[in-house]
Amino acid sequence: MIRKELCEVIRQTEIADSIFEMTVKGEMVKDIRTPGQFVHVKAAGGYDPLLRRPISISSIDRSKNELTMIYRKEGRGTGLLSEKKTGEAIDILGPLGNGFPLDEAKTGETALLVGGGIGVPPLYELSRQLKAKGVKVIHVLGFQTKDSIFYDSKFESLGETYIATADGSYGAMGFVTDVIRELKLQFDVVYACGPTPMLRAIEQNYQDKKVFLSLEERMGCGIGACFACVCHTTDDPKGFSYKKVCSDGPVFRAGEVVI
Amino acid sequence: MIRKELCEVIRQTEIADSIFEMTVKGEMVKDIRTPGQFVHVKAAGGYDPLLRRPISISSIDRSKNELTMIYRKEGRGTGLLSEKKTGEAIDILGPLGNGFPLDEAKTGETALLVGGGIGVPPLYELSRQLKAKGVKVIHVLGFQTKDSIFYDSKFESLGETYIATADGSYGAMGFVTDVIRELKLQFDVVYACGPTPMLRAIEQNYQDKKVFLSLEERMGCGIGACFACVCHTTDDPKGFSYKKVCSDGPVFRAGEVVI
Amino acid sequence: MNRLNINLPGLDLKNPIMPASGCFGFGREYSQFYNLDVLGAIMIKAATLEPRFGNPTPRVAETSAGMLNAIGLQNPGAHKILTEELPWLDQYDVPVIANIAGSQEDDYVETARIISQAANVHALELNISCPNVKTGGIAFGTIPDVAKQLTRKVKEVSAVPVYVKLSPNVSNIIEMAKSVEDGGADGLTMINTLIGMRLDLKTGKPILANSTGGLSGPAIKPVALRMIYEVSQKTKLPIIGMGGIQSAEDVVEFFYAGASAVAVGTANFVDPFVCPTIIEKLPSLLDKLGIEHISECTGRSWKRNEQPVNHRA
Amino acid sequence: MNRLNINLPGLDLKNPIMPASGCFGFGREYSQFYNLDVLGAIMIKAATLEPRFGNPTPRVAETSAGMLNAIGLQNPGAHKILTEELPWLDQYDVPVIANIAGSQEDDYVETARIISQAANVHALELNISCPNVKTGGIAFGTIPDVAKQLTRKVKEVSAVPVYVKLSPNVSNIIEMAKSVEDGGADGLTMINTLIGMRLDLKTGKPILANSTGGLSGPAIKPVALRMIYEVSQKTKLPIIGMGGIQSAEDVVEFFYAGASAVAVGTANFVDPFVCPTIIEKLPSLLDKLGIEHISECTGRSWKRNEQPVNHRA
Ligand SMILES: Cc1cc2nc3c(=O)[nH]c(=O)nc-3n(C[C@H](O)[C@H](O)[C@H](O)COP(=O)(O)OP(=O)(O)OC[C@H]3O[C@@H](n4cnc5c(N)ncnc54)[C@H](O)[C@@H]3O)c2cc1C
Ligand SMILES: Cc1cc2nc3c(=O)[nH]c(=O)nc-3n(C[C@H](O)[C@H](O)[C@H](O)COP(=O)(O)OP(=O)(O)OC[C@H]3O[C@@H](n4cnc5c(N)ncnc54)[C@H](O)[C@@H]3O)c2cc1C
Ligand SMILES: Cc1cc2nc3c(=O)[nH]c(=O)nc-3n(C[C@H](O)[C@H](O)[C@H](O)COP(=O)(O)O)c2cc1C
Ligand SMILES: Cc1cc2nc3c(=O)[nH]c(=O)nc-3n(C[C@H](O)[C@H](O)[C@H](O)COP(=O)(O)O)c2cc1C
Ligand code: FES
Ligand code: FES
Repeated sequence: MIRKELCEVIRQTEIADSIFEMTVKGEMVKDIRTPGQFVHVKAAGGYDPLLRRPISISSIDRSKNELTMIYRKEGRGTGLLSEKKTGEAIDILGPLGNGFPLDEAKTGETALLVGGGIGVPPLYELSRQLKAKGVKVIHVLGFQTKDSIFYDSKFESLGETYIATADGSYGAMGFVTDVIRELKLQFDVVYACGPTPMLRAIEQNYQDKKVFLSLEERMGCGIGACFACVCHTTDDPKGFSYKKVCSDGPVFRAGEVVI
Repeated sequence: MIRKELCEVIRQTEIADSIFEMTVKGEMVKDIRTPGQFVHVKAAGGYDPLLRRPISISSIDRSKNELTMIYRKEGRGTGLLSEKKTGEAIDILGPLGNGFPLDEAKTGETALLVGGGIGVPPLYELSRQLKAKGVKVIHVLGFQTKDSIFYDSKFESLGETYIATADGSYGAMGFVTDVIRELKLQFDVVYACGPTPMLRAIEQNYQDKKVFLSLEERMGCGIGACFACVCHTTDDPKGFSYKKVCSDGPVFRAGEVVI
Repeated sequence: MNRLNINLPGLDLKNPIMPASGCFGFGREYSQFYNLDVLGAIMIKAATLEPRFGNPTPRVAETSAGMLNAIGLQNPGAHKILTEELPWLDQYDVPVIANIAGSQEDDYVETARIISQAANVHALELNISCPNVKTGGIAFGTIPDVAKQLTRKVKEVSAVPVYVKLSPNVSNIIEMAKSVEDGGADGLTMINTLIGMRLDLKTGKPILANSTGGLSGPAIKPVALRMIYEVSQKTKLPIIGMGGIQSAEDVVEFFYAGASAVAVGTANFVDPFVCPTIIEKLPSLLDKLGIEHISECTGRSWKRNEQPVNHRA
Repeated sequence: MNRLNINLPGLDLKNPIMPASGCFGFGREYSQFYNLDVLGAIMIKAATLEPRFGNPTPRVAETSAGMLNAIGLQNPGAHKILTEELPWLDQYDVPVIANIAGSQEDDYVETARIISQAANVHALELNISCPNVKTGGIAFGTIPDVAKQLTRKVKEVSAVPVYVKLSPNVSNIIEMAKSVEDGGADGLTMINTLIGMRLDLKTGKPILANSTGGLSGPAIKPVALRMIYEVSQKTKLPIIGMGGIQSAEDVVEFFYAGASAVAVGTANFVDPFVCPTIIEKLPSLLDKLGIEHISECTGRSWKRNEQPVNHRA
């Protein structure tokens, strides 16, 4: 069930340069099914800004009905969000979409989790749940620069973690895909979230593996009604067949849709 | 000098039904010349709402650089204002306009201060300053109903105070003009602020007295640039001659402009 | 007493609130949130004769108090809508207004013929004003004679009354309205989106893949009100008003301007419950304003003041 | 190095930022806040041949992210502007663009003749698009041939280049732009306000005494950008863009769309310092975007990608 709920801000911290971690409390936590689902957040009452903002759920605490989001302060919406204080209420619609399929990684298998920048957050809850069911997790995380790195030690506590930065200021210099190749990492399943070129490269490189990709698209409704976020399906790339990132995704199996 | 300043909210209280008293601190207090001047308040950052809101200055404390406004929570702008908490900053432009001329009432003379509803606030500072210079003040204040009455005891402490309510739930029932007539009040100068019909009646009834009226008009700029708030002058009621309520007023001598 | 019911050609509405075309799909998504029976009607997404994929993404961009969209009439085609979407909607006790679009006259006519067969389609909304399709569309919406001719052709085949949806992107909205009235329209819906654009600060390129898109939301409300005010005084056709409606207050403002019913578009994305919320709040707003029945509000801005009942003789 | 200077017909601008006509009076009020020398230019309030009082009040109403005005061209008349306002402005080192309006051709021509005499008037802005006056105005702004003819007549008498201010309330903005280009215009300014309306919830009547008014502010920005984008590709005339500009980012967006300079209107009422603030912030924004000179931004949205300098041979 999708709820529209006024959620209370439990805490908010700037965990890296312009990167905020915000935890809110709400009944909708009960309805979260898979890691990689997202919420649609109204950053302010009124019409400034008008539309909601899609933000991934980065972790949940079912016992407390709490969910955590990690976002980069970008424009007006995330800017206003970053000013919210503990105790304030935020209008949130969620949970939305379909997350990463956990059952595709069997106990004892190895899952490779690849994240780029602000695509890293949903991988955290995914990693926790995979580990809990006995899947070995390896993380390869890419960031712009040293100052924008977050959650590195949290990921390390769950499994091997490799960091790359675009400017080489920390970890390997370059792309996450380079890291994976150079380290000759072995794995059974790939879960990835990040910029489209990164997702394309992963799809290209691991055609023999099970690969799941979380896409991003500008959204209107977030629930499948407005057709803002559609993509072609791979079986009919110029035709009428489509998937909606918001309600069919945001996570798709590699090869399912044209990215 | 007119300043645009981020003023700190010192305190805010709901002093009657939907009537708020808000005190802010700012350098602009230094530039306030006469009671009846106003400020132009941005109720929120961004464009919701877009325009500033004109609010009269109801009292000032020069020693602390504080000014107080009293406003009725009406629409979006005053609604947002009413949510401001101590310590928050508000973008205010002011002081604006020309207030009530104090020197028109001489020491020992009697001034009648007539206020209607949300026109009452600027009379408070006026009354204090008149009393301080030895003018006898009489107040006749009209409100919709008992629950919307405010500052009655504050006015009483400065001079005779008569209250009328439109529904008769407190004081005399009816209009302030009825009260003045029935009580056969004697005075040398009238200062009035309130709804236009009230001002018209006062102008009509006391053509032999010195009468000063504070007008209201929808405003754009508040500083005389946009020509939103003009009125005809009485000497040329259909012609091209005009006064601007924001920068020539809001206080005019009765007979100066067409109301 | 029902204070909200409204009768319009083909439409017996329990209340005058309906979601606007393209902002509610075919109802399925919103049926997760509430029972669609509460709605006055539903304006479904535009149907074209053949299926369409629409424009490349990004298809939406935000603006101050508004949004741009360039969906490009994505839809499964008239036949699928007739056989799959409309039967699903038939479980609800709510009249459907079917929005139809096309690139040329024949498409419109054929689509109208097909869609108007459905039992739950009580009216057609002739979309002559979609700004996001390369061919046709816009010319139908800006040239009075073309619009009149199209209206006439569609009227000939339609089994139900035809409302024509006017584009605001014209020099003379009254002329457009009168032309489609001459063409036999049973009502008007207005306004469709204004054409607008946003640019990406970093790339310098348009944000929308289609470059321009249709502007909707609160930003356009004053334009919608003005056009309804003008048109309602110059034609006899009932008007379903839309453009930035978010609240019961907005609804009354549209009625004052001259609307007889209203549609809510963009606001559904902001609050999926906006339609039922407005319907729920209308009666108490009418109380506050001293109005018995919402129909009294229509055209109040330009109707001469009638004597209040208690002042008569 | 000056990264903001722009040369346009008649206008040698130290920067491309100027207050829009009607939103800055004749400069006196804003001179309380800052030295007007910092401005690229000043577009003064519309001049008509005879003095005008304008419309009854209320003359403004607020809308979502916008405002409506129906000032009705209040001004002291061309002669007084020439003898009282322009000499006062002459103390500043800033070119004046004089906005001229009228009810009929002769008025425009005579006003143009008078005002263009002033030494500090470097260009005229032909206001063929004011929605708030009963006669003339609007027809000049919506009928291409009428606009062309008027432009030609004004050009004949004007001592300085003539920019024509386009109305957005038209079906085909490109056609209007081309007509005034044919008529000899030296440049375009766009856009004037959209026609809009608000109703009072309690009375049911229009808030503006004039019923309708001109919509300005951030709400109309996407419409302005779209029109500038379209027109800049189809005429050779430089465009001074306006409509909802509030920030340095907005300015760059207008340049990307196709503007060569911009004017700021409504935002002056929100923040009297908005023009100097934008001028101050532009250089660091250009730095952030990797742009040397603001003129490089003009039309970037539609110009074919040029090779970056360091990639050449
Ligand atoms: C499914 C999904 C999950 C996401 N999860 C996260 C997350 O966990 N953390 C995070 O920091 N960001 C995430 N994003 C991106 C996030 O939605 C944008 O950064 C945010 O909307 C920017 O809003 P703004 O007001 O700050 O920026 P502005 O640029 O002012 O936004 C203007 C408009 O563009 C849209 N927009 C801008 N950037 C994006 C974008 N990258 N994707 C989609 N819409 C965009 C906004 O929603 C808004 O409608 C996610 C996006 C999607 C689609
Ligand atoms: C010189 C002057 C002094 C004033 N002093 C006070 C005061 O001390 N206390 C007080 O409560 N009110 C005062 N008012 C009225 C006050 O400005 C309005 O109540 C306020 O603007 C309403 O804003 P809103 O957003 O709550 O209402 P909305 O109705 O949402 O406002 C919409 C628009 O209409 C304008 N508007 C609405 N009502 C008025 C009005 N009565 N006068 C002018 N513009 C209006 C708003 O400024 C805004 O632009 C004064 C008005 C003027 C002109
Ligand atoms: C995403 C989106 C899709 C739309 N699709 C259609 C459509 O298919 N047919 C149509 O006639 N109007 C369409 N419209 C226009 C709306 O029906 C409505 O006329 C317009 O959005 C103004 O109303 P609003 O401001 O309440 O959204 C669409 C609008 C939006 C925002
Ligand atoms: C109060 C007001 C008065 C205006 N007067 C004029 C005018 O006299 N002549 C004119 O050409 N435009 C006039 N305009 C239009 C502006 O110059 C400008 O084109 C429009 O407001 C869009 O810009 P903005 O959104 O930055 O305000 C006026 C606008 C406002 C808000
Ligand atoms: S965002 Fe509306 S369909 Fe996906
Ligand atoms: S409010 Fe602009 S001139 Fe008075």
